[in-house]
Amino acid sequence: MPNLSVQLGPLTLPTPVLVASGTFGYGPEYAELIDLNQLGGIVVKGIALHPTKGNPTPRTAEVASGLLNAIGLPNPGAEGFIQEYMPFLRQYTVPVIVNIWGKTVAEYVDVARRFDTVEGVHALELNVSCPNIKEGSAMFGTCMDSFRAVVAAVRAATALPLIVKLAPNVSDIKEFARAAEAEGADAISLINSVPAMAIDVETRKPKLANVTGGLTGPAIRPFAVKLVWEAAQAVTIPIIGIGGISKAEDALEFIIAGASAVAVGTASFTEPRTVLQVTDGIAEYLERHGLESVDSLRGSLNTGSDAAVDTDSETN
Amino acid sequence: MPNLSVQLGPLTLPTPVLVASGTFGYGPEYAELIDLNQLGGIVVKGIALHPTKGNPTPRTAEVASGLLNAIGLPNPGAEGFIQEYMPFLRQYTVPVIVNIWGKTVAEYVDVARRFDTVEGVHALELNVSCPNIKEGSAMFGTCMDSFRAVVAAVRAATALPLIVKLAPNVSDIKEFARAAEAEGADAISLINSVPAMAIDVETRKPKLANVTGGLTGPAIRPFAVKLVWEAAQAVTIPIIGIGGISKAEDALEFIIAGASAVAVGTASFTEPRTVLQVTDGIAEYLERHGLESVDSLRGSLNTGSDAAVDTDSETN
Amino acid sequence: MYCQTVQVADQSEFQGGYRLLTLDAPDIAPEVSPGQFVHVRIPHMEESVLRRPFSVYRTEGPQLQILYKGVGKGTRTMTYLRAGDELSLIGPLGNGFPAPQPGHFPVLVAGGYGMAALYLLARSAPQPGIAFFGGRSAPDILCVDEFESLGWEVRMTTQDGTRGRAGIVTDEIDDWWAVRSDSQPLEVYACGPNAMLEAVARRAMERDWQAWVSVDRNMGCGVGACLTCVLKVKQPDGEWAWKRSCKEGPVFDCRDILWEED
Amino acid sequence: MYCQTVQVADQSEFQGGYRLLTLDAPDIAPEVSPGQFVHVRIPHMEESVLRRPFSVYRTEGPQLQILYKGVGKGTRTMTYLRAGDELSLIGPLGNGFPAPQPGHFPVLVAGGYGMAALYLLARSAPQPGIAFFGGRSAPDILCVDEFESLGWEVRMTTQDGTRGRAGIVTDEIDDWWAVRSDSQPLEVYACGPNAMLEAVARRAMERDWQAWVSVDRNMGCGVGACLTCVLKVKQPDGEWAWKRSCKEGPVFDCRDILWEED
Ligand SMILES: Cc1cc2nc3c(=O)[nH]c(=O)nc-3n(C[C@H](O)[C@H](O)[C@H](O)COP(=O)(O)OP(=O)(O)OC[C@H]3O[C@@H](n4cnc5c(N)ncnc54)[C@H](O)[C@@H]3O)c2cc1C
Ligand SMILES: Cc1cc2nc3c(=O)[nH]c(=O)nc-3n(C[C@H](O)[C@H](O)[C@H](O)COP(=O)(O)OP(=O)(O)OC[C@H]3O[C@@H](n4cnc5c(N)ncnc54)[C@H](O)[C@@H]3O)c2cc1C
Ligand SMILES: Cc1cc2nc3c(=O)[nH]c(=O)nc-3n(C[C@H](O)[C@H](O)[C@H](O)COP(=O)(O)O)c2cc1C
Ligand SMILES: Cc1cc2nc3c(=O)[nH]c(=O)nc-3n(C[C@H](O)[C@H](O)[C@H](O)COP(=O)(O)O)c2cc1C
Ligand code: FES
Ligand code: FES
Repeated sequence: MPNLSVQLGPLTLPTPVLVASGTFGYGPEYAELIDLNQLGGIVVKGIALHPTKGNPTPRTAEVASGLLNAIGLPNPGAEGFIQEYMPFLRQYTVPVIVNIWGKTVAEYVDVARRFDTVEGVHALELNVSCPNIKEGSAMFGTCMDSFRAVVAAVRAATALPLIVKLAPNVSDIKEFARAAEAEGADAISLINSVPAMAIDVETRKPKLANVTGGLTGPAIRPFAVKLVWEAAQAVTIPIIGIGGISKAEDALEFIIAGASAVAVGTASFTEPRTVLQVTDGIAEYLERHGLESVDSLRGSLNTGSDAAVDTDSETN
Repeated sequence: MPNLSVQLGPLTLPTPVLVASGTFGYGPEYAELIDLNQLGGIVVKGIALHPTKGNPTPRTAEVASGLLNAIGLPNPGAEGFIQEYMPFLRQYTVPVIVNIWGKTVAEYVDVARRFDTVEGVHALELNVSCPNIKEGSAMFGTCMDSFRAVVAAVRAATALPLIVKLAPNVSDIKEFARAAEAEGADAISLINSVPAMAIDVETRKPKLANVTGGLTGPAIRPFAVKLVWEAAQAVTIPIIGIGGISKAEDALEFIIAGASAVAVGTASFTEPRTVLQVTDGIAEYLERHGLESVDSLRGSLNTGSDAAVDTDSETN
Repeated sequence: MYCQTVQVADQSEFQGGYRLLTLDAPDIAPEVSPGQFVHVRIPHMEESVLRRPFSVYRTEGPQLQILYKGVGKGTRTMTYLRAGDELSLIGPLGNGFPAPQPGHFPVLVAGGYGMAALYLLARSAPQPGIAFFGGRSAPDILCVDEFESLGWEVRMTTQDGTRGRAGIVTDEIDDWWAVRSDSQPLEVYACGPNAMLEAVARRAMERDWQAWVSVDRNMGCGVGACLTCVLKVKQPDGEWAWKRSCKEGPVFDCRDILWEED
Repeated sequence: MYCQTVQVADQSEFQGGYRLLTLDAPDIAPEVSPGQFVHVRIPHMEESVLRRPFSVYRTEGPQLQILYKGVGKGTRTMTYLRAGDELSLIGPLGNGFPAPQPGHFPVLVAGGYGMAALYLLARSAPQPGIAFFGGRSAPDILCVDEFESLGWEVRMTTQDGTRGRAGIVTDEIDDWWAVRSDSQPLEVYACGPNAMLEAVARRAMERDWQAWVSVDRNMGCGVGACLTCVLKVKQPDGEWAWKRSCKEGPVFDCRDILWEED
C-alpha cells in the first residue's frame, strides 16, 4: 500500500485529497454519507469576522460541464463558526483548514488572528480570489500590490500554516505564485472559480441574481491544470490543485503537473463520495505504477523532445 | 421577416453569424455542405506574411464540453492564400475577413498592408491573442504596451475595416477593449481560445505535442459571455461575441450581453450546419419577440433591481 | 440519509404528461417520511453536474415511487430509464411534514406534483380530511382515486373547467371555509406553485390556521452544503435569515416565511 | 459529400469485440468508394464536441455498414444504438484507394478494422488477389469468409498462433514473396496499425512494389478545415509538408510519407 500522506510545508495531510471550500459546508452536512476521517482535509466554507448573509437567489445555474455560482460568501462569522461547528469538527482527526476572507486588510488580519488560538484548526486558506473583496478599487486577487499587502499582513498575524488561494483571471499566474511565496505563504491553492455569467434569453435576465458568478466543474479543468503547471515551475512551496476534479485521473493530472495535493469541489454535489473514489484511485494508480508516494509522481510530466518547454508556444 | 443585417462600423454583414477563424478553413472545405452566401461572414484561418508549418501532432484533444488545440497557425502565407483561395472566395457574396498575425509589429504591418489592395477582402481581424507571438518577452494580447503598439501600427497600415481579437486571459478585459477602441479599431472580437492543457496520466505526457493549447467549445461560453458583457460596457465600437456557441440560444446570450454579431467556432466540427441553424434561430427569436433587428436586442440584458450592476459583486 | 446506487423496477406513463418511476431502494424507501425528497443523479447526463430533487410519492416495502413531468433537460432524460437501469440516489432528504395531530382536521392543498408529494401524508394521517387540488386542465389533476380510497374528500378546480370547478383552488377553499360547521382546528398542508402557496399562507395567517407549505427551490447539493436553495425566513428578533430549503425545509410553517421575497 | 441525419437499420455483435452497425444512408452509401470513411456524430455524448471517423465496410444499395470496436468513450457509447435511432453522418470523406489496375496483382495487408476497410476494394478489384491478415489472436481476424467468397486467397497470422501462422503479418508476406513465381507487378493496399503500415512500406520501397497505405490519425472536422489530422509528406523539393489525412488522405502512396515521424 503506497504512502498517501503528503506534506504541505508544516502541515501533514493523511491523504492528498481535500474537499474544496464552499462545496462541503462546515463538515456535518456530508458526515452522514462520508467518514470525514478518510479525507485529506476539510477546507470549510469561507469565514469572515462578522456574520454575512450572502447574495439574493438564484445563486447557482448549471452550464455545460459546469456550475455557475454567486453564493456570496454567507457565513456565521468567525465566532459563530467556532461555536457552532468546531466542537463537531474536533471529534474527527481530519485536518481542518479554515478558508478566510475580509473586505479590508484589517479584517483579514482580525479573522486570521481570531483562529490562532482555536483548538482543532490546522491551517488557514486565504481567499483573496473573491472578486468582491475590495480595498479602495483594488482587488486583492488580481492587483499585485493589494495581493502582497494582504498576504504579508496575514502572514505576520498568524502562526498557523498559511495557504494562499490564487485567482485564475490574471495574465501571469507565475507572478502571483511567486509573490505569495515571497510574502511567506506555506502553500498556494488554485484555482478558485472563474468569473463568468449566463443569460436566460427568454426573460433577458442573468441566470444569477448577482448577474455574474464563478464557473466551476469539469469545464475549467484544462484551464486549472495549465495554471497549476505554470505555478509549479515558478515556486518551490507546495501547491493544492483545484478545478473540475471528478475522478482519480483528473486529480493525477494535477499531481503530474506539479501539485502536492488536490481538492474536490463541485463534484461532491454530483457524487458525495467523489473525494473517497479519487483517493482510492490515486492509491491504485501509485501501486500499479510501483510508486511509493504521491511525491514521487509529483511534477513528473514528460514534455518530451518535440514538445515546447516554455509556456509561450503557439496555439491555434 | 426581421432584418438580420448588422453593421460593424464600416462593415455590413448580411447576418450576425460569422464562422470563427481557424474553424472553417479558407472557405472551400465546407462549401460542399453549406451555402457560403448564407453566412454573415467567413473569418479565414490566421494568415502570416510567410508560409508557416505549425505544430507537431497531436494537435487537438477532446475535453469536457470542449476542445484543446495547439494547431500552431499553419498557413500558406499571404501570397499563397491570395493565390490559392481568393479566386474561390470571390465567387461568393459573403464578406471575407482575413485573420492576420505576425511575430513582430513589422510583420503585422506587412501582412496587413499586403491585403489592402486585394479584391474581395472585406476586413482584417487582428489576432493578437496567440500566446506565441512575441516581441522581446512581451505578449501582444496580454501586455498593454505591445497591444497598443501593434493595434496602432496596423491601423495606420490599412484602410480596411479593422477588428481586433482580444485575449481572454487578462485580469481586466475593459482596459484592452478601450485601448483597441482608442487606437482606432472598428470593432473588437472576443474571445480567443483559453490557455489550457491536459495530461495523459498513463504515459504522463501532455495530450498535445505542444504541451499547452487553447480551450474552446461550450466549456468556455459562460466565461466568454462575461467578458463580452464587460467589454460592451467599456466601449462603443461593435463587438463580435465568440466562445462555445452551438445553438441560437447561445448566440442570443452574447447579443443580449452586448455583441453586435457572433462567430461559431468549434461547433462547426460537431455539426457543420450550426452556423445556419444559429442564424435561423435568431431570426425566429426576433420574430417571436416582435423585434425588428438584431440591434434592438443588443445589450438588452435586464439586470433588475436586486442584481448588482457592476462586475465587482461577490461570488462563491 | 444514504447515497446509493438503486435499480429501476419500472417506469410507466401516468397522466397529464406525468410519468411514474418505481425504484428498488430497500434502504431508503422504509425511512422516507411524508414530505421528504430524494436527490437523483440522472444517468446519461454527463454534461450536467447537478442532481435533480423529487418528492417521494409512495413507498411500498423496499420500493419508492416518483411522479414526475418532463419539463427540462433532466426530467426529459429520465424518461429513457428502463427497468434494470441503475441510478444514484441520495435520501431521504429534508425535514418533511410534521405529523397531523389527532383532534385536528387535516386539509391538503396541492397543484402539480404537490398531489404526489402529499400522498404519504394523507396515508399516515390519523383521520382523513379534505384535499383541494388545482390545475390548469383535467389531466393536471392527479391521484384523485388514491386519495379517495384513503377516505379523503377531494375537491378539484381547473382553470379551464374541464374537471371540477372552473377557477383556482383558493376559490373552492374559500367557499368550503365559508360554510364549514365543524369546529376542529385545521392543519393545512400545501405543496404546489409558489403563488398557490402564498395564497394559502395569506388565508392561513388571516384565519389562524396552522399551515405548512413545502417550497420548491433550485437545489445544488441537496444536503445543506452549498447554500443554493435558501429562502428568507423571519427571525424572532424581527430580522430575517436565509434558511436552506433542503435541510431546514422543504416544509416551513407558513408564518415563518418572508413572503415579500418573490 | 453530405451531412445528413440517417437511421440505424441494425446493430449486432460481430466477432472479437467488433460490432456491425448498419445504417440507412440512401444518399451517402451509393457514393462511397473503397477506402473512404464517414464521420459520425455519436448520439448521447453531449459532453463531446468531436465526431468519430469510421471506414465504410460494405455498401449495399441504400445501406452502409461500419465494423467497429468499443475502445473508448465514443465507440462504447455507439454500442447503445438500436434500430430506428438517428444519427448525423458526414460522408463520404477522404480520397479512398486508387482503383487496382488490370494487369497488376492486388495484395491486401490488414490488421484490426483494416480488414473491413479493405473489403470494398477487394469487391471492386478487376481480379482477386491475396490478402494478409494479422492480429493478436483468432477473434481479431475478421471477414475471412467474405474475402474468400470473392475469390481472394487469405493468409492469416496471429501473435499467439490461435489462427493461421504464429507471428506477424510481414513474416507471411516475406515467405510468400520469396517463393512467388508470378511476374505481374504488385499493387499493395494496407490498412492497420502504424507499425504494420511502416513495415509494409519499407518492404514496398525496397522491392519496388506500388503500395498505398490508409493511415489512422486523430481527426477533428474530417473535412480539411481544422488541420488536426496532418502527417508529414515528402515534397518534390526534398522538403516535407503537412498533409491532411482527412482530405489528401487517408490513403497515401507509401513512398510519400516521411516515416521517421512517429
Ligand atoms: C423538494 C423538491 C421536490 C420536488 N418534487 C418533484 C416531484 O415529485 N415531481 C416533479 O416532477 N418535480 C419535482 N420537483 C421539481 C423538479 O426537481 C424539477 O422539475 C427538475 O429539477 C427539473 O429539472 P430539469 O432538468 O428537467 O428541468 P429544468 O428545471 O428546465 O432545468 C433546466 C435547467 O434549470 C437549471 N437548474 C435546475 N436546477 C438548478 C439549480 N439548483 N441551480 C441552478 N440551476 C438549476 C439547470 O440549468 C437545468 O438544466 C421538486 C423540486 C423540489 C425542490
Ligand atoms: C480514417 C479512419 C477510419 C477508421 N475506421 C475505423 C473502423 O472502420 N472501425 C473502427 O473500429 N475504428 C475505426 N477508426 C478508429 C476510430 O475512429 C476510433 O476508434 C475512434 O475514434 C475512437 O473513439 P473513442 O471515443 O471510442 O475512443 P478513444 O480513441 O479512446 O477516444 C478517447 C479519447 O481520444 C480522444 N480523441 C479522439 N479523437 C481525437 C482527436 N481527433 N483529437 C484529439 N483527441 C481525440 C478523445 O478525447 C476521446 O474521448 C478509424 C479511424 C480513422 C482515422
Ligand atoms: C457553491 C460554491 C461555493 C464556493 N465557496 C467558496 C468559498 O467560500 N471560498 C473559496 O475560497 N472558494 C469557494 N468556492 C470555490 C471552490 O473552493 C473551488 O475553488 C472551485 O469550485 C473549483 O473547484 P471545482 O471545479 O472542483 O468545483 C466555491 C465553489 C462553489 C461551487
Ligand atoms: C482548431 C482551431 C483553430 C483556431 N485557429 C485560429 C486562428 O487561426 N486565429 C484565431 O484568431 N483564432 C483561432 N481559433 C480560435 C477561434 O477563432 C475562436 O476564437 C475559439 O475557437 C472560440 O470559439 P468556439 O468556442 O466557438 O470554438 C481557433 C480555434 C480552433 C478550435
Ligand atoms: S441544495 Fe445545497 S444547501 Fe440546499
Ligand atoms: S480532421 Fe480537420 S483537417 Fe483533417
